[in-house]
Amino acid sequence: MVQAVNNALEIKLADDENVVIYGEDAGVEGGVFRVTEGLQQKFGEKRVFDSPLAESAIVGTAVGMAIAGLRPVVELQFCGFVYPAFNQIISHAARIHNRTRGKYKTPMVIRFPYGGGINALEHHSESMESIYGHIPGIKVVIPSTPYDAKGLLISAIESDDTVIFMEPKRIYRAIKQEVAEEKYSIPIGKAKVVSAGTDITIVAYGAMIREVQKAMVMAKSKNISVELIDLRTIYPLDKETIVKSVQKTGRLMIVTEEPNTFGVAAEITAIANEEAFLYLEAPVKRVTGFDVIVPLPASEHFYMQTPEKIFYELERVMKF
Amino acid sequence: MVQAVNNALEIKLADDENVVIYGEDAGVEGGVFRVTEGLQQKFGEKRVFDSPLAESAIVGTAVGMAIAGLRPVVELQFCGFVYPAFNQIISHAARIHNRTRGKYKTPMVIRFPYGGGINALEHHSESMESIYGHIPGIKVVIPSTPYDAKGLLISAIESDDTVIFMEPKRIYRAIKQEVAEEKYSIPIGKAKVVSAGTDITIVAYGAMIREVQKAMVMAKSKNISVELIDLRTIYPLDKETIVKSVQKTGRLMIVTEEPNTFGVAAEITAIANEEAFLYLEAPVKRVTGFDVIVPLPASEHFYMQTPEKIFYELERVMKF
Amino acid sequence: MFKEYNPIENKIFRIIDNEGKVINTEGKPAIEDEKVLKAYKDMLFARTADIMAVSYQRQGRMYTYPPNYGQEAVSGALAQIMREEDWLVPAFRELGAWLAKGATLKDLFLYFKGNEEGTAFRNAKKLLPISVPIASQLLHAVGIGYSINYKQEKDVVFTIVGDGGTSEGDFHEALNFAAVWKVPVIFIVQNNQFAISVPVKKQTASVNIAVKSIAYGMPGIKVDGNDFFAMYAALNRAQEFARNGNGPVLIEALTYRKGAHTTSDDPTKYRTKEEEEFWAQTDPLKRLFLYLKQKNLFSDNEESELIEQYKKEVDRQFDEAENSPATQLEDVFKYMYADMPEDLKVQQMEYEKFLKWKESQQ
Amino acid sequence: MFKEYNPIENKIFRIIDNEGKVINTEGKPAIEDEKVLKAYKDMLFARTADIMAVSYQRQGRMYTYPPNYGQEAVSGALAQIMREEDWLVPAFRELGAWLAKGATLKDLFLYFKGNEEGTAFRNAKKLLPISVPIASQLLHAVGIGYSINYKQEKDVVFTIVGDGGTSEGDFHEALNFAAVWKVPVIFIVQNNQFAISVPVKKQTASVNIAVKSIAYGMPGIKVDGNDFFAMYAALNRAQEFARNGNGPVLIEALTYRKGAHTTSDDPTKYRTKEEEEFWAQTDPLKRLFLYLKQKNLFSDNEESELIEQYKKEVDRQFDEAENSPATQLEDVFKYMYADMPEDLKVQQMEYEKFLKWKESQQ
Ligand SMILES: Cc1ncc(C[n+]2csc(CCOP(=O)(O)OP(=O)(O)O)c2C)c(N)n1
Ligand SMILES: Cc1ncc(C[n+]2csc(CCOP(=O)(O)OP(=O)(O)O)c2C)c(N)n1
Ligand SMILES: [Mg+2]
Ligand SMILES: [Mg+2]
Repeated sequence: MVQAVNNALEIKLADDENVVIYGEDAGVEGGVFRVTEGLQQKFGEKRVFDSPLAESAIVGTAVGMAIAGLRPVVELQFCGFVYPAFNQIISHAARIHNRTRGKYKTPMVIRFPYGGGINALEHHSESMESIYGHIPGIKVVIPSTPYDAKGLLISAIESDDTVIFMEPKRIYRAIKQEVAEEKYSIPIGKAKVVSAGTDITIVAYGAMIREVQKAMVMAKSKNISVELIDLRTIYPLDKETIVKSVQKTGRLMIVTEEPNTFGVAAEITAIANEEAFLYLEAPVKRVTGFDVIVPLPASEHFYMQTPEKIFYELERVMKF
Repeated sequence: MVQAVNNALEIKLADDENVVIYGEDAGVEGGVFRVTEGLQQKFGEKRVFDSPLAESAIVGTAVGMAIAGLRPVVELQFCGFVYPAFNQIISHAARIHNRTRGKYKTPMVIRFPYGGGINALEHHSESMESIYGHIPGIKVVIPSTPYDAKGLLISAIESDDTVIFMEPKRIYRAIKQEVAEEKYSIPIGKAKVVSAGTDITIVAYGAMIREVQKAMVMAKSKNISVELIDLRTIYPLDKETIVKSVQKTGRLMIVTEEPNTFGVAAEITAIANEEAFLYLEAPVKRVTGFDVIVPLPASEHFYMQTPEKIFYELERVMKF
Repeated sequence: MFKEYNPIENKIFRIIDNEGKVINTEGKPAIEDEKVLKAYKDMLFARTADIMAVSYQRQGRMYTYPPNYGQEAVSGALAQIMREEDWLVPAFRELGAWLAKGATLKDLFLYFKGNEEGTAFRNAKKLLPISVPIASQLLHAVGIGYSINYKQEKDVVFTIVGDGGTSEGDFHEALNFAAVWKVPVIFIVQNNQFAISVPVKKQTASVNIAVKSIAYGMPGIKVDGNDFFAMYAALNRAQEFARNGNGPVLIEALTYRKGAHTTSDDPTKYRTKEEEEFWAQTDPLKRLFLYLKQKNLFSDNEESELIEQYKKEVDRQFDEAENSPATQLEDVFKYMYADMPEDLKVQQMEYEKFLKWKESQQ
Repeated sequence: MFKEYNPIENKIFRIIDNEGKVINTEGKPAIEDEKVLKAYKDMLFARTADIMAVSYQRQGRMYTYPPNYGQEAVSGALAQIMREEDWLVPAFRELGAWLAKGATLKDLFLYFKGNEEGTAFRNAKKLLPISVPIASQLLHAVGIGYSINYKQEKDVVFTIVGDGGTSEGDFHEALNFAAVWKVPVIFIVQNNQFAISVPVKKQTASVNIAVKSIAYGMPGIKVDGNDFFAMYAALNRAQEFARNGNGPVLIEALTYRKGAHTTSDDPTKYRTKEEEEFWAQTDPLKRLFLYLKQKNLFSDNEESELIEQYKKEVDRQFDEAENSPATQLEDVFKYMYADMPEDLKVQQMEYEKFLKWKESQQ
């Protein structure tokens, strides 16, 4: 996925001279995960560069650049270090378009890796997508494959809205996939039916897709047919795809890495309840993190959803 | 409610010499809403004081004070101005206890007014409780009456956990209620059945309670019997009270001021779905704000829930 | 100029005294009398509008308003300095500067009447909207500055913040980024000595605010913000400095908020009559008026006449704002995104159903 | 001292040269030889542990580790200065200082092995945990400082941040609050010249970091951070200053991170061999060793013996950490709140059911 993101950035840098990329260590070093590696060498220091260590400034200056006509793509180092920029995101990146009645736009992308499962220390494993999804005025995208990462990031950069682009770092290098060299895009706001099924719908995204797929192997051996939906975009949510599927299967499970309460899974439960109430044959099941801080690696295995755990929950839903 | 909050602060200042109160304009002026009025005069500048204009510092220094044994109660001026402090809240106020395995506690309260309906300009009307509720490690309290405000705030100050105390400024001076002079407390984490009913459960909190009560007058004229639950605490959520009620009435509606998607109402829907699935006779209804920035006063009436709107939605749920 | 008025020595740059007499001929900028007169008139217009705004608010015809009373020379000088190609990134207390960049009083009245249409400043170019979250706008100015360098343009960005705003982290980050990136941004701190009720001595322990520039390696200067000429000269120099690729400048404009913080504030709670009287002596309009009068460029009569004329204009624009069409439901949704999510359309439609029902009930 | 080494002149406070010769006898602090020797031994212990930590990590026995290599004099001096009643509010690269405050290597190894038990520093008093979100810890130090004044205690707070950390808004807010509140907090910037790959000249345009103190009205001094004596003297003076109610001090400790940022970083990407060689000359242990040797207080032999002894101790504590009991499910929940919500108990119970099921599947 690192490669695919790098490729999308390179394509857009070549494509559009208004695109600039910056962040802590994003220039010379190519970022802590080497996602922007080689781009400064190719496009020069004016277009790909290191910034001082200050997240509020990184996002706040991007707002200014976007207003002035550039298309900044900024990198923040981890989901856990976005918070100093929270005010700039919610008070400005999300609002300039509305506040100026469309006179100024903020075509900017805020990229950062998120999620657990990489044996990282505190503040380096969190998933906080529902917080961003709750903020009116921004869009929130999470890819689950290299192919999607490229297509979605290109759409994000081309979007005239502020897009939060969260990268599941656990699968940065774990999923191998051939990705076309040329430019293509995947629309923001559309979920994808990864595999069709008839007994139960599972909604997931990011690194959880792979875990669910592993659980599906176990399910298959028990003759449970799962329809897997990759959300791809956290906001705007593709209700239609979810609802259609639930109307067909009658059962729904959502798998995320977030803390449970007030998370993405609650919203999807509410959608199913609102739009597929009469079709539901069992309570919607949320398979999510505990309401705790993601533990350090020695205990993280308790927190993260594993194929086994997903299968266990799935069976329980099927037995209802 | 202003009086009640002031009274709770005064009681705790007198009670416990470790309690200190500060914030922008919180000292000499007594705060922009005069909630801390008179306290500096009574308790001196060391205990009730003005701070420089910097929210991150206000919360961050409170974390330090709490670690060192004080019980800071800080005031931030509006819900829309909490964001600069977001990092200190999520990365420290919520985590010091866990990070030190209980060695250090953060007995601190972060108070701020929230909500619309007071004809305020941008950034002065928002309700973002679900974001705080989603953060593991803190508790989030919202009173709906002067009586509750006093009792809950006293509990919050006495709590050894970090408590976010959101005050519905719309009813700061709108609800008149005799409040006992003496000290009393109301437990955090317990919802209150405001009025019993049999046809439908409505869950609300803060300023929305009063609106629902007005809608209930209309409902009564149509012979709809409403059970109204005041959540009082956003996290930890009192599932038991909600579920019990829904099991009785079979119908549930949630009324909040928040943007809809990923809001508190989604969580409560998910709870009802999980724990009262077989009792639900109609889809749970979310009556919330749009997914937009709270409009300025000239358009705010479109955004805020009114008794009429609540009644309209209620009737639709009853007709399902 | 920046060397001579090294802020570490806490000197203040001043050209005329409280009676409008030139006390620093050397430093006096070369402006034609005509331009000075125009500046005065603009400041007078701003003051007239400002006073009337407060009274509209008192009449319950606007929701709130942050008075500029006593601080007009800062915006007044800036109004003369800004070129069309320069950007203004404002806070919320620079009426004269907004007007100079093309905002109308009608826009502002709409805004303070709670109508979003007023936030757009639709016909103003290179003017950002009013920014309420303190100090956050400074970073936008720096981003715009980067874009100017990137496109090799010669524009300059002027951005404004209050003394209270200097305590926010964003102030620090903005000045630091600006200096590291060497962007053409002039940071103007309107030090009106209060952040609502909090005096500047409770805001910072530094000798003054201009001295903070040292922390970022940029020039800084403390200027008498109630002295039109001093502000003009300092801004002029800073503009030249920035345009020539030397990077940002910090200007502390020492002034005094004669009015309330906003119309819901009562300053008698936190300041004394003596203090107010002291500062009344330094009133920027009074000083410039005396200057002009001494030079026979302007008279009391002309002033009274102008004020009458201005009042009519202000009233006219206020009426226009008051008679603007009511906002519509779609205004709440329309501008949330460049590309609107389906869901918002549904929310709007659902609400329309409610409105129909409501109508049907009457 | 603070006046003499006014940071605006970019002077640096230094006592011994690269060969361990005293070049500033006047400034040299009065410490007994014995104490200097102890300091050296502590630094040697820290270096030994540090080098071994890197190798444990390479062996895959720890997840990550931020090396202190080359920066030991900062923590080494601090270790001698801090009294029992003083607080230490650390960042994440001050091994020697943590140890001095009562953290054990075992704690640290547990931490970097991903075991939360290591974050608590259970037996250390007045030591905050490692703080990862850059610069955010400085505000905690200021809060503690307020509490010290409030309780009329005589403690001092030492807090540490990197050069990169000076760009964060929290750095600014912390220093500003500290000066306004006049709290006894010593801010130590470990200027090791890099924030991961970003050199300090891309971090700020100011002449140095100490000069930033001027923005807050507090004394600041730039110190050779690889010179134990200079660090000792500066910290000593700052401690005295703060204890006597004069408020905070900013100390810039100029040093160099000889190792990688963390074990997942490769410094050859962003710095040259020449640069590394230049700084190798200034190595703090080398300098202090030469000083001691010249005074016949210490020898190569003693050093080698000590290192062997230290290695055993480090290995012992590492073994202890490695043989610590595995974490339990309840450890994930137990400390989230002082008063645990019902819901967390339910989540734990539900998970236990899953674990039972899982067992039953085998
Ligand atoms: C982040 C933030 N915190 C608090 C407020 C509330 N508030 C509005 S104006 C103000 C004082 C501003 O003082 P100063 O910067 O000196 O500007 P002045 O009002 O004097 O022009 C405050 C605290 C805000 N708007 N934004
Ligand atoms: C708020 C925040 N942003 C980013 C990071 C990621 N990060 C960890 S260390 C580091 C560099 C710190 O540099 P400096 O302050 O100079 O300290 P040093 O590592 O040199 O000791 C960064 C960017 C972080 N931990 N916190
Ligand atoms: Mg001010
Ligand atoms: Mg560094």
